[in-house]
Amino acid sequence: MNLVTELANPPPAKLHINGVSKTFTTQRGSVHALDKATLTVSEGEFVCLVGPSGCGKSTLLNLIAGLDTFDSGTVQMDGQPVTGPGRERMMMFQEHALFPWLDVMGNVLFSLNLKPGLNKQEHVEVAKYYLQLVGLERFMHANIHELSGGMKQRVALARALAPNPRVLLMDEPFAALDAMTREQLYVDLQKICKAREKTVIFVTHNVREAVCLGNRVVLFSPNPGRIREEFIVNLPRPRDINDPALAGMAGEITKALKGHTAKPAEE
Amino acid sequence: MNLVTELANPPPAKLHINGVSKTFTTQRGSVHALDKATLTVSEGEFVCLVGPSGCGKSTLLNLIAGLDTFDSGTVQMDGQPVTGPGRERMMMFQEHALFPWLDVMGNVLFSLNLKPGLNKQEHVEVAKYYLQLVGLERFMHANIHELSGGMKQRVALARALAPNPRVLLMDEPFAALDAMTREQLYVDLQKICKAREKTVIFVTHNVREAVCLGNRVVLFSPNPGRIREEFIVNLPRPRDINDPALAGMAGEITKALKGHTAKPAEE
Amino acid sequence: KPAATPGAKPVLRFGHFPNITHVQGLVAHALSRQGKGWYESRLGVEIQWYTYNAGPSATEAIFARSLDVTYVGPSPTLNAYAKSKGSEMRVLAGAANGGSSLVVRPAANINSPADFRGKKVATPQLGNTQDVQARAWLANQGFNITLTGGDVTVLPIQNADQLAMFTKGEIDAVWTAEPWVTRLELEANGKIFLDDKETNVTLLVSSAKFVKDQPDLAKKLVAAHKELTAWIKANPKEVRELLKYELKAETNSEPKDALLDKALGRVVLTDEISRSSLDTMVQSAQKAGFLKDIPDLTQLIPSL
Amino acid sequence: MKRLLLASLFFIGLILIWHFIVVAEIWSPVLLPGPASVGSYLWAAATDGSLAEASWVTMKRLMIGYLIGCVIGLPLGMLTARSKTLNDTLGVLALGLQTLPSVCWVPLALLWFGQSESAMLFVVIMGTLWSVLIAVDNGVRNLPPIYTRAARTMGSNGFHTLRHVILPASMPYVISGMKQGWAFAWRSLMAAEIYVTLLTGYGLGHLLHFGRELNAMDQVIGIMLIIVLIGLLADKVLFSPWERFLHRRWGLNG
Amino acid sequence: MKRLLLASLFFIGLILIWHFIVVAEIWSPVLLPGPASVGSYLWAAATDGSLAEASWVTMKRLMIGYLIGCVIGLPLGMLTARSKTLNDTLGVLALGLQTLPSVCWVPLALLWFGQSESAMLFVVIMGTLWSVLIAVDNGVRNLPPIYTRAARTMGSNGFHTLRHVILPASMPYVISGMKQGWAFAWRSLMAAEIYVTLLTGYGLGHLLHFGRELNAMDQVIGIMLIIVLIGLLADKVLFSPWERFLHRRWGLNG
Ligand SMILES: Nc1ncnc2c1ncn2[C@@H]1O[C@H](COP(=O)(O)OP(=O)(O)OP(=O)(O)O)[C@@H](O)[C@H]1O
Ligand SMILES: Nc1ncnc2c1ncn2[C@@H]1O[C@H](COP(=O)(O)OP(=O)(O)OP(=O)(O)O)[C@@H](O)[C@H]1O
Ligand SMILES: [Mg+2]
Ligand SMILES: [Mg+2]
Repeated sequence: MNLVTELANPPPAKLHINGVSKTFTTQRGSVHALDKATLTVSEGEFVCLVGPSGCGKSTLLNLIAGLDTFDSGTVQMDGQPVTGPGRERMMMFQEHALFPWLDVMGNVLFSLNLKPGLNKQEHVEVAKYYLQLVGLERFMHANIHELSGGMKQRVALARALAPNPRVLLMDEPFAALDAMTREQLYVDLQKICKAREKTVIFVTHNVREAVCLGNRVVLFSPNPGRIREEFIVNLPRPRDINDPALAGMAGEITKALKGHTAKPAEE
Repeated sequence: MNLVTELANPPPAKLHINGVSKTFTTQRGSVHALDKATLTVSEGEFVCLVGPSGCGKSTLLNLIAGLDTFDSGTVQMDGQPVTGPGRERMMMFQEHALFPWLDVMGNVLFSLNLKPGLNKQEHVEVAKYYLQLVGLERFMHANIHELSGGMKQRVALARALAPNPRVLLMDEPFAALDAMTREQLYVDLQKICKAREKTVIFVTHNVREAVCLGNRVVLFSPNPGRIREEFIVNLPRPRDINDPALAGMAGEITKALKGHTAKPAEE
Repeated sequence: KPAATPGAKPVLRFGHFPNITHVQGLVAHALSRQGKGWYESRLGVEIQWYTYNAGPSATEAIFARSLDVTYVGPSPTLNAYAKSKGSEMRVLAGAANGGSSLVVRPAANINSPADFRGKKVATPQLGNTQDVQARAWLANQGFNITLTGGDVTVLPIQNADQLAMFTKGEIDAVWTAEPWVTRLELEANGKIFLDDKETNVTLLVSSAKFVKDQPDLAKKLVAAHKELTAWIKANPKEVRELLKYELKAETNSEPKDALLDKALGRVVLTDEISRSSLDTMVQSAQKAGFLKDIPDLTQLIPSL
Repeated sequence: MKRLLLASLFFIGLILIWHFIVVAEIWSPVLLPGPASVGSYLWAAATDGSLAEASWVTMKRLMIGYLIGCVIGLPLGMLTARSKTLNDTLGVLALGLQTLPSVCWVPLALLWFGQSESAMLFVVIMGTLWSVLIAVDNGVRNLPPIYTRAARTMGSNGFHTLRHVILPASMPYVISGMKQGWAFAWRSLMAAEIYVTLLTGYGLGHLLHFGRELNAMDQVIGIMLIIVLIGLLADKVLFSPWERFLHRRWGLNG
Repeated sequence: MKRLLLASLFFIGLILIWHFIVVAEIWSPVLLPGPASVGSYLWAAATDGSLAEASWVTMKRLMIGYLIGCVIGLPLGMLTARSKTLNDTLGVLALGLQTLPSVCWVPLALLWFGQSESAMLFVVIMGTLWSVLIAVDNGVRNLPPIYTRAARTMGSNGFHTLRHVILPASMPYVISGMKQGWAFAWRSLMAAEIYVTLLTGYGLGHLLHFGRELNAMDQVIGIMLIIVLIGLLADKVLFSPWERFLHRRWGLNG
């Protein structure tokens, strides 16, 4: 697609998370979801977050997106404190968060319409391109409730990618996808990130996925949610998920992950 | 837990799905979700379904559960046609389907309360046992909306396992879980199935997971949704997900899966 | 519904309006309040008094069997009699004649009946005696009157509102009964265009069931009513105090002496039933479109 | 088809039972006129035009008042849901006034506007406005926060979020709120018409009241039937299309 | 605390503006009595007990009628939502009767029950019953099917599903339906009390009507304030606890 590749290429951003803590208070007491998390993501870097269920990954993503307040610490983008959400930091939620009052096309167009500098015709073209990318061209006019679980996730992916944001925050975007579709999307996502130099923070439970996609893999441990360890992934790109070297590294990280959470998955 | 292991052990069931077809009709036309699916699951067998997104896996599970009607064919259990849902066929849905008006404990107790022959005290004991199994003892009295994505899935798992059904229908039950918790649950689920000779139909996108758990892996292809191929998994139990033999078989199945869906994940 | 407890006196449920044209009702009610019950002593019953603001409520109560006897105007009586095909209402005696007038607003420039064309005439209530009279009279002058319009608009408006709207000039004439005629004159400069002294304005009415089940009591009731009427005519001073006392008790406002005297002067007390007046009323109601066919009046006035 | 048949049979059955009760004279015909006499009243009122005119008068009052109420209430509801200050002031006021049956405004309305159309309009607006406001406020508050969160990360904010996310997302609530507003407006107008006579035209409420005054229960029941009919029709014309749309698009099985 | 202060300030401000408008005599004091005279009416009525008695009479009528309406309407609504036949018959009837403002029942009620408490009860029940029925029916229909599906695979069916799944799952709808039923009952009772005088006791509606009859606008406004107050109180006592529970348990930010 001509138009898509020609879209202006904004410089990638630098994220600075410094000593951020967050506690949820409920009737039954409080949950220390995030404890003094510190993380720096440089321009065009692809960082993967892994860690057991309930360790605060979604919470951290929400804070970076500017959607929630936190108790202490700072979150900065390009040296400026993040005060709220913005178009340059696009979030893909763990629950798909599609708008049920719009059809598939309408959902993808929603984010595009907010991007200045393109006309209606071009919007539709871009939207079609991304729907094709996720294999849902045929379902352009379907209602959201008529889609299968994986199809919803793919629409959400198209919606997040279409306006070409500088920062992508993705919360388990491929959890409900089959291996085939997933592998195709690994290839596509790597291509896109290379071409556009995007800064990506990517939450996943699949360590191999993390190694395949990330420049860096960050390990979380729960109770309270903490950043424990980081692995730099230096494998050459494009990477194939079935690459043995990649599998080896994934095994290593998995071992480390197990080490941090000695007790069997109790938070 | 004494009580739990002492629960009466009902004989596992034999499922017969014969030439079942199902078409959804929407305003934009009709989707042929399932085409002449034929599948026999014998007593105590663990069958895994894999296939690309939107190929009718959830649809088939719903039909077996007796929740939806189909256009043609028969679904039988123990030689009797399935006419509606029943306690002996427990379903775990792709969306967690927890009841927001009950807390975590209440949700697990819901299915237990419908099981005859136990008193209240025993119900609570059994529920606690399964919550411990999925690592959520501490969240017994939490409200559903306060849980993270993976935690909700684990509550749903506990709810499905607690009443010890003869047939378990599981729709991507581990999609939102981290590797650690997941591996622990592989071990537990295999143990439970061995002890109780359960008949299980298990939908997943993770081929290794399928090979690790299943006696048989059934491949679907989309458009229309069809059963394409079956693999018998003869590896000794208990199986470890990191076992190289297992990985090899998974690679084989993945190749077959790719063969059936030549076009890149377009349905 | 009050049921007679054994040993207690039978109960007679008696209704009237807090209007000057219901003098007998007001006086008897006042006497009951003061423990000198007129009907109680003569009939040997306990009287339960009910006050209504309008004819239909009273006839409704008779239909619903929650009232035995009431003072009420002839038009609602005839209407209820006709609607129930003669099965529910009985007229026992007359009570008052006259007391109703057509009052016009000076600024409306009404000097002859023809001047009413295009004007708005208010009556207290749809289908009540004055309303029927107004519609029939206007029809007799050659106007086309319908329920909701015509050459002259006849508007049912509550008395209190009439006074305010008359003052503001929103209506041109009012056909109503005392004390409102006098109040329109005194407070809003109304001019009396037509004064009616002959027509029955109040009757003593009972349910058919009452007459059928307790004919003796009905007979005694009529006698007591006649005696009361005579006593009222003979004792104007005492009556005036009783009226003031009763109106104060029921409406929370005491009428001024001037108003009371003037209004009482227009009401002619009687215990006669004027059959011709009733027939005229039937014809008027037909003319006004309220009665579709002529009711058979033979059962209306029972012979006691 | 079969459903329609069943419903028709049910109602024909009801009418027959009614008819036989009347014929059997279990109650006096004053208490319960038969379907025949109700029918003949309706026929007469339909042919002499008084029914059509009264319906028109009533509908005009209702429509104008309702529209004004919605046009004011909708944006105010959005505002009170989004602004804390407005919610603590206007919101509390609206809550109070919403609990006030709008027929209670009749005496003041008559005093302020005279026995005129404006008085009726005022009563209808008071019936609509607050309940639409509260419903919209509620709907906006009950939105799953995920929608606005998603929209905000896509760069939507301020008026854009209001127009493209909050309004459509709260649609199910807004429509049910507008339905409730309609019901209140309808109720208050009927009560007001039954209670006071207007110089400017007789509505259905007046016909009902006159039926009572003349002890003509056939008229009362006839007008009640017409009121039911208009209510059902309004529901079909005004709200059903929206509800069908929601049903299809959202997959709500309403 | 700050919110309370703001709201109080707002209302004190409103009262002050009202006061100054009256003092400035922009309108005649007949048209708009000042807060002082309304206050003195309320004080007098409160001390002579008439206010308390009228409130009690009204509340008694409302409560009894509302309870009966709910007790009948709730199970019927469940039934019509679950049975096709009942829905096509009783459901359609309920829909029709729900659109009928229940004040329209007043003439028939008076005729059938006399000018008595039963007539008032009848009107209040007619105001509650159908709207509760429809709301419950609607709530049950709008349930996400996943809940009943999940319950059924766990072996729940028939009455158990009704009691343990459908009823709690439709709670948000049922409560809003009961709230609406309350609003309708309240409105119809006020309209009925204003419209007809009852022999068995004067309610708030009667006091309002008498205020109008006597041109005592301070009484009218005073009673309106009391009506608002009772409405708010009922909301707080009857519905707020439920709504808070839903808020906490379901995470609805209502
Ligand atoms: N709204 C909330 N109210 C109360 N507690 C919350 C809330 N949201 C999250 N939590 C708690 O915060 C902790 C971290 O939650 P979070 O959703 O960030 O986990 P996560 O790492 O994304 O887990 P998962 O992989 O299962 O999605 C959990 O213990 C959860 O119970
Ligand atoms: N209620 C519905 N209305 C219309 N179409 C539907 C409905 N439910 C499912 N479908 C269609 O049926 C097909 C199969 O859906 P199904 O949910 O069974 O897929 P799946 O194999 O479970 O996919 P996934 O792995 O993404 O969950 C899809 O094309 C979907 O669009
Ligand atoms: Mg998460
Ligand atoms: Mg699925």
